[in-house]
Amino acid sequence: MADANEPLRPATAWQDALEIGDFTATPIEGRTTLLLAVGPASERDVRRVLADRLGLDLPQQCRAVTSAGVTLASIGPGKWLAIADAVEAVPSARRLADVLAGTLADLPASLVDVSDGYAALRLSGEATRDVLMRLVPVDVDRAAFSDGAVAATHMEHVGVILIRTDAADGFELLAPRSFAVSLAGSIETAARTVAASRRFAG
Amino acid sequence: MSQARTSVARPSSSLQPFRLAEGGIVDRSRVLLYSFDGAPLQGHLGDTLASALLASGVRLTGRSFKYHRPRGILSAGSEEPSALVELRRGDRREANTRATVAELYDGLVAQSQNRWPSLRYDAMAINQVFAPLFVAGFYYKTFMWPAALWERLYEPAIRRAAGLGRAAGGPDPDHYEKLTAFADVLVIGGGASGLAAALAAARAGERVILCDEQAHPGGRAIDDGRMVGGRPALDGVLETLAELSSDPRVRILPRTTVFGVYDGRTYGAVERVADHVAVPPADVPRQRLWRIIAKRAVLAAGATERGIIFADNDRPGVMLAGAVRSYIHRYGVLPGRRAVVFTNNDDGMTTARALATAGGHVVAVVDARSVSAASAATAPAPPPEGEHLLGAVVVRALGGTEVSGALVRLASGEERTIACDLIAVSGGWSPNLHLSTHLGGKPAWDDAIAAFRPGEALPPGMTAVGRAAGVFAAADRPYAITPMWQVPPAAAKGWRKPKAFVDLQHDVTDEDIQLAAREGFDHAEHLKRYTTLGMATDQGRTSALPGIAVLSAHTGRSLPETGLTTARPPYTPVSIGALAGTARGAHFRPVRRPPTYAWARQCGASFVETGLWLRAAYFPEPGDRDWYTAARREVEAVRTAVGISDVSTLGKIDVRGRDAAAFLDRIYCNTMSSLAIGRVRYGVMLREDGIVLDDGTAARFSDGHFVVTTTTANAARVMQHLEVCHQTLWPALDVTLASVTDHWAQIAIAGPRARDLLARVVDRPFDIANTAFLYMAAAEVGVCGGTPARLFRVSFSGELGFELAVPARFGQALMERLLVVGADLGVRPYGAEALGILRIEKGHVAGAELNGTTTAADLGLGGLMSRKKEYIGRLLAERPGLVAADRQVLVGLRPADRSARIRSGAHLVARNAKADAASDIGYVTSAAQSPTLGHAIALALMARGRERHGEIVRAVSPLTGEDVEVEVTSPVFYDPEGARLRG
Amino acid sequence: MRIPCPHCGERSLEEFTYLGPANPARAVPEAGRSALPAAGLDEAVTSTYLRDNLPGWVTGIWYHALGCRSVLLVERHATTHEIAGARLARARGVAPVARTGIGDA
Amino acid sequence: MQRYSIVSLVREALRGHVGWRPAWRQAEPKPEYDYVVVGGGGHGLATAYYLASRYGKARIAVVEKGLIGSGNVGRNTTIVRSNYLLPGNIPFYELSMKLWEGLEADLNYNAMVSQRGVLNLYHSDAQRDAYIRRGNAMLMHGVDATLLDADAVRRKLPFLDIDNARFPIKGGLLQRRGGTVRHDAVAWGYARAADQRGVDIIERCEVTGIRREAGRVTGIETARGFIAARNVGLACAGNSSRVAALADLRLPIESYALQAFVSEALKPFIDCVVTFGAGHFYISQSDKGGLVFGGDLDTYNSYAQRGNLPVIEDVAECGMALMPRLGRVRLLRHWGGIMDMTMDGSPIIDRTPVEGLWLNAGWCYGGFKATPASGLVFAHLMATAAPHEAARAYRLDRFATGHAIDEKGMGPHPQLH
Ligand SMILES: Cc1cc2nc3c(=O)[nH]c(=O)nc-3n(C[C@H](O)[C@H](O)[C@H](O)COP(=O)(O)OP(=O)(O)OC[C@H]3O[C@@H](n4cnc5c(N)ncnc54)[C@H](O)[C@@H]3O)c2cc1C
Ligand SMILES: NC(=O)c1ccc[n+]([C@@H]2O[C@H](COP(=O)([O-])OP(=O)(O)OC[C@H]3O[C@@H](n4cnc5c(N)ncnc54)[C@H](O)[C@@H]3O)[C@@H](O)[C@H]2O)c1
Ligand SMILES: Cc1cc2nc3c(=O)[nH]c(=O)nc-3n(C[C@H](O)[C@H](O)[C@H](O)COP(=O)(O)O)c2cc1C
Ligand SMILES: [Zn+2]
Repeated sequence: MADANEPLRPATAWQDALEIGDFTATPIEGRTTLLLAVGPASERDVRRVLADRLGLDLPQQCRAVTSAGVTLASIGPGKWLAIADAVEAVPSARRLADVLAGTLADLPASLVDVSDGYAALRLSGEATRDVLMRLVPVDVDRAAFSDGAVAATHMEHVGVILIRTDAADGFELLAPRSFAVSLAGSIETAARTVAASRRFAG
Repeated sequence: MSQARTSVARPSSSLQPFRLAEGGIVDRSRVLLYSFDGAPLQGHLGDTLASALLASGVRLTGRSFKYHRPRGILSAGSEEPSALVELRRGDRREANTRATVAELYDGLVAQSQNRWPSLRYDAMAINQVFAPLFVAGFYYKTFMWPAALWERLYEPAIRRAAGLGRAAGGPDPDHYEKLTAFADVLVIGGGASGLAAALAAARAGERVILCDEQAHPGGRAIDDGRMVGGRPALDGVLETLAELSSDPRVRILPRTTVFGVYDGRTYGAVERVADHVAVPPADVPRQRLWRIIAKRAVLAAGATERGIIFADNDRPGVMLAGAVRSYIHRYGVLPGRRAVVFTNNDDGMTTARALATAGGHVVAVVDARSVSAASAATAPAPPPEGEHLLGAVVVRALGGTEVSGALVRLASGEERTIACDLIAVSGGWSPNLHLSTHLGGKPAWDDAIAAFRPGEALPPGMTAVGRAAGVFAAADRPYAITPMWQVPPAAAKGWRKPKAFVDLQHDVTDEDIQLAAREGFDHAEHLKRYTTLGMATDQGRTSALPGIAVLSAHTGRSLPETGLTTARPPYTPVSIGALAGTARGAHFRPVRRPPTYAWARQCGASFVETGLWLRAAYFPEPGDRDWYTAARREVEAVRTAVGISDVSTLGKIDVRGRDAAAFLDRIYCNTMSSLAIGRVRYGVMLREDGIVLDDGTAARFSDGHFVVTTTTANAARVMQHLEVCHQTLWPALDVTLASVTDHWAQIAIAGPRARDLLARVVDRPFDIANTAFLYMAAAEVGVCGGTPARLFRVSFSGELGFELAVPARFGQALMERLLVVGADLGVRPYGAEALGILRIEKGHVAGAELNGTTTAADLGLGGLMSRKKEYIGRLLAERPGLVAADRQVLVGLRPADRSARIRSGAHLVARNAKADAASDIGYVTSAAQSPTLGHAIALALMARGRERHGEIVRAVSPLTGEDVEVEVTSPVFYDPEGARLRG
Repeated sequence: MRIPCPHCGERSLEEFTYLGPANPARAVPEAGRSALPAAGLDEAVTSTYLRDNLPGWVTGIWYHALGCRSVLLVERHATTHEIAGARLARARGVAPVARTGIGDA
Repeated sequence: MQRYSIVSLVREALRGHVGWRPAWRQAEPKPEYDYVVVGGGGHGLATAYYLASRYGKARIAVVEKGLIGSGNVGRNTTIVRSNYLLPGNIPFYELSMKLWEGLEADLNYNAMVSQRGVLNLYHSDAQRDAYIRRGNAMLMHGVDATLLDADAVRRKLPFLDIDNARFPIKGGLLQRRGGTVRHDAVAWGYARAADQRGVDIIERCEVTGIRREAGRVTGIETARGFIAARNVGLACAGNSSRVAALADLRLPIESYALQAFVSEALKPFIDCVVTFGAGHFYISQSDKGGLVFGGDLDTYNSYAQRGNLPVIEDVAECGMALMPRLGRVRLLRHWGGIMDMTMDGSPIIDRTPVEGLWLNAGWCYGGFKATPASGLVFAHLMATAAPHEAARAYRLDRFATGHAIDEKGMGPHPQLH
């Protein structure tokens, strides 16, 4: 009989990385994601406490800021995702949660672990914007969607979150984990189409 | 201004006798082979099918819809009503393709439509003999007797005649895609005006998208082959395109038609990515749909020429005068050698000159205008040879399958026959204003151009420029027109009077219009519907205005008063494939996979769609007879040992905040605030109208923290309900909601050995003993050495049961671990089928009972409805109809003859009643063969059902031919006391 | 149609779910009060089932389901579909009326 | 009276069709009528026709704000069927079906009633069970219904994507007597027949006010002046709330746009009406060859007779999922109509609190098939002041009493019905 106490091995949300033409999609596994919800009245206090105690910037609406290894991304009024990439998933989720919870203890703010709710994908390469045009109905032109921009939108009618991580066509896509494999197929189709269309147009 | 690139009518090859030696944007060095009706032909790169056919001297391209009259090429663009062919073959067959826009490619195959046995000898042309019967609306007046013959005889006959081309033979082998683009300015049309607008916007630093429906932008600048500032206009076009293309903020989309304007400055456009090749290369879509969101739009779509109505004006060889120029200048093809030009405006003269310069012989310019009107215009002079007949009209085109002459009536009234092979007609130009009206704008009449132009109220952000705006006059070239819509027909009446066509594709004649008006259909919209004028694939681009002109002449109401019919998208027909994009077949909708999906697939599970989810339905084993063998095995495992099932698809909502309990009290009909920490409670939510919305559980983890579960089907709806209630009704409540459905993998562990199994994975020191972890308890625990988990002691199956939730990434490993560590306990996975049987045995309601018409009381849950608080749905649940004594309520059924089956969907009638509506007392909502009880069981909704336990009634299903006696019972068939749950 | 979500900016129709008019009869109860008008059944029937449903400007309740999940009050013309603005139903301090930012519509 | 027949057609053909008279007169409003029907759609015209023909009434007018037939009767997808589920609905729609079956003879007008069959596909066991319940309800009401399995569907419509689909087709419920009717001809046929029985059809005459005295209707204000009438019947389809508001009534109705689509004409290949069960899509082929199809409504209230791209795309997606050979078929035109969606998806045919004011409303997207029965029962109601037995359930107060007729179980969310 197998050892019941052997730690469970995590499964990946996505399959392999995808590299087609000038587009790459790399799965980000094992990260910690917390949903931070803050009542309207306490937003200022929360912002101050996070800055003072943890050096974290609570970004304005539709923006993401990374500081002290943690990305905070605004995804709705009074709602942020706190994201920390980590090597050992579970302890780190606990750690981030504990730290944040401890910090915010006296404030009317709530924290929900949604680490496994979202599957994250890093998108990069010069063709990324062409691929995204086929997948999400938001303007990802640099002028409209600059470094650090966040959009809560949809892909094939599935709610997703798109973050521009750097000015040079680097994005992160967060999708509901249960849809990840299916959406990865759509992303692959779009990427193939972009590459083939570019070849065809000459 | 003079003609550019003078060509001479010297055939470039004997296979293309009408190809000019020079001129146009075709590449004569690239010979393309193609076939039409099986005949091998050749053309050049840059040709359309129409220009290639004309180059080869082919003019007869099809037969008309109703009368099967010979038809040819009228235009050179997307307005073509007549030259429709079936393009390509088999699964790629495209019916009704306009030869004038189909780009030629090597190996193209086209066939004429609507003819039998052949295009030249069409037996159906016999219809022309009966033409006097087939007038507008004739079918409304006959085929009524006897009624029984309609479906059997008349309709099949009418339907055989329906349509022109045939749909593809099988599934479309090509693919499509859709995308969304944003711009500051969308320029619709790449003629001189559109290019100028794009350039101006680009130079101002704006983001520009320019669409032109043709393969090569340039519009009339190319078609007219004019010189601008001493250089061919084409050079200017190319320079502008070069500048635009070098700007990264400009996107030029040739072969792209803007087909519709929608709210929010959203434009639909379709790009024909690979229609100009035989087969799209791998991964290249055939077409793509663009949703363009543009702050501004410039309508620069140019104008469409219309003809003049005269007898037999549909003969192949009658062509729009502007199209003649397009063939000469764009394609290097001379559409005829001996031409009569018939015009009511200056533009006809330009065509005459173009023909003459290209080496054609213009026999006569028949100018409908009076001497004074024509000379008042500073029109370009008519070509030197040939006659300029002022005040004259073409009365009739002569010839059979091709034009052989024109019958001309001179100003004097004298009629004369002029031999010719081409009649170039210009009845004036109509601005392409369609897109300006898609959001409801009305066109405005403009006397100066004798046409409608875009009106005042354009779609938000849109402006119209150039010919689309009705601006035809360049400074050096005014445009003078004296309207002439219809040539007064010769006096001849009778059975075989020649026909004068208004709508070539639908065979609508001037007389049809007059007849319709006589019958009272004298409003443009009535007329259209009665005669089908303008309802064909061209949507009346060339015929709408002449048509209402005939009507206006008949009624005496002016043209602006008569008005155009409503234009609707699409501007030109759009393939359904493009509108669908990638969504078809397995990709129709995204798939939602539970955490253990991959494992279940490996196990060979069979799956069932539940919304977008694919859930394991059952786990077959070799030798199973059918699905039921597997499901029964799984049920037995749960009832006798232990079963495990992935129930992650249930909706899970994290509810937190100081007011979480108060909030849930208002949402559920039962009370949640009294729930102790560490406990779970079953709850029912009502809609505002008092009907059950959903059921599920709420677990309390702390004062201000609940976890709510919903049914799989209603997960999104309940989440929305909670959000909306919170944000609109009680925004001040301190509550935050988070959907955690995807975060948690939840596995049900059920059966008498469930605790034994669970004990092997739950980390110490947590105590799951019956006394420590009670029925309906909840806790946060660790499993398998530290994986955080939530444990709920709940049961859907009626056995001792738990649901264990771990972060989704561990779901699969937990499933596998449970199977390994529980092997000696007889653990088995069970799927949705077994789950369904287990819950019916236990009398739990599910989707079939929560069908949006049942109250809590109907389902036996009335006791939950609190009387001490207010909650959504409480008031309206008290309406008389919802509390009536004769409502259908939940009961159980079992067959009187235990070997019989019960059909879900059967209706209930009293034992001796007839199976008719009057006796109907209810229906079966869910049925199963119970492995546990060894006979069929069912849940049903039945009038006064609670009073009828023990009664024998019949479950009748005339649809499936079943009629069985059943005994009405309590809905709980298994362990009604619930002893097993608590064990 | 594009709706200017005060949080997300202008987004296209398919991200939103329309939930009915915010007509006076369905007025948003004050914070903390119950969902139900105290007056009882008649009023509940009226507010649940009867609608003004007139052409012209209407204020509708929309849920940004495939976006930030805010519930919005959107002012829209029922005949032209022109949108004047949108604000969060749950008033957050001073609820700003978001404009489309591109002029008249 | 000018009769239509093959004989009259040949006679007219021989003399150049000069003898045809207007199908209906352009009537001028008279100062007073006994019965005024507001709305020259299918329902209004049918009501007037039956008032005159079956109930022997005279002094009847139909007032229409635009052209007759320019409303939903002229813009629907022409499907007729009586495959309903609930006892409040089935007898009514079956009455309509029977009237369709005799329509041509009744009106002397060929509206091309084509009983080519309506097939509703199912894709899951739960859907099958729901269709079995429905089919049984139909049969028990004397309505025809047949359950097909996947193989039978395949034999009937071999070009459907039966196995390969995301939601494989498992079978369907077929009503053979269902089918299509030529929409415009319904308006014209009723108009002509009503006109021949003396009904005044007054086009371009918008009703702008409803005059009342002491709780009783006395007449209507119109764009062409006041018209006195003791009985005013409202049959204004998508505009019911607006017109009822003229009498200070608020209705359990919200107006929405439903779009419809037609493809280029093709040689016939779809010989029945098919509805997809895994999305919103239904399709048939017109006698002219165009594929006529539709989907879900645009889910926001609207008075614009047009819709937007999301639904258009959704319809195309469903079409491709169901029949992947549609890829190369081209959409020719799409348009919209405004429908009054009720709070339970079922219509209202009832008296109103204003005496002499009668209401026929709430037809949602299924009122075309109802046209003859709606006309008949509304005429019955107006002529006898008592509800017709097939329409007893369609009461205005059913929401107050809790007797909603909710086929889909969606509750008071009109856009979901
Ligand atoms: C796109 C679409 C598809 C549909 N498909 C089907 C289908 O397949 N099967 C089916 O059974 N049903 C279908 N329907 C529903 C069906 O068309 C309608 O329910 C039905 O036509 C409504 O009745 P009507 O014919 O009397 O309406 P209408 O034809 O709309 O008649 C109402 C008339 O009232 C007039 N009016 C309004 N206000 C005033 C006023 N103040 N004064 C004077 N006149 C006024 C209007 O101008 C209009 O002509 C569909 C509807 C739409 C929009
Ligand atoms: N501003 C100017 O330069 C100006 C003004 C008036 C006249 N002119 C003269 O008139 C001619 C130019 O007229 P124009 O540019 O107004 O019209 P045009 O006919 O030359 O161009 C219209 C273009 O729009 C395309 N088109 C039409 N509908 C479309 C749609 N829905 N989607 C995509 N493409 C579409 C057509 O294929 C065509 O290429 C030239 O000969 C020019 O000399 C020029
Ligand atoms: C069943 C049906 C079939 C139709 N077929 C065609 C057609 O073949 N060609 C066409 O142009 N319009 C067709 N139409 C659409 C009408 O032209 C018109 O769009 C519709 O009646 C709505 O009117 P409107 O667009 O003027 O508002 C059809 C409409 C219906 C209801
Ligand atoms: Zn938003």
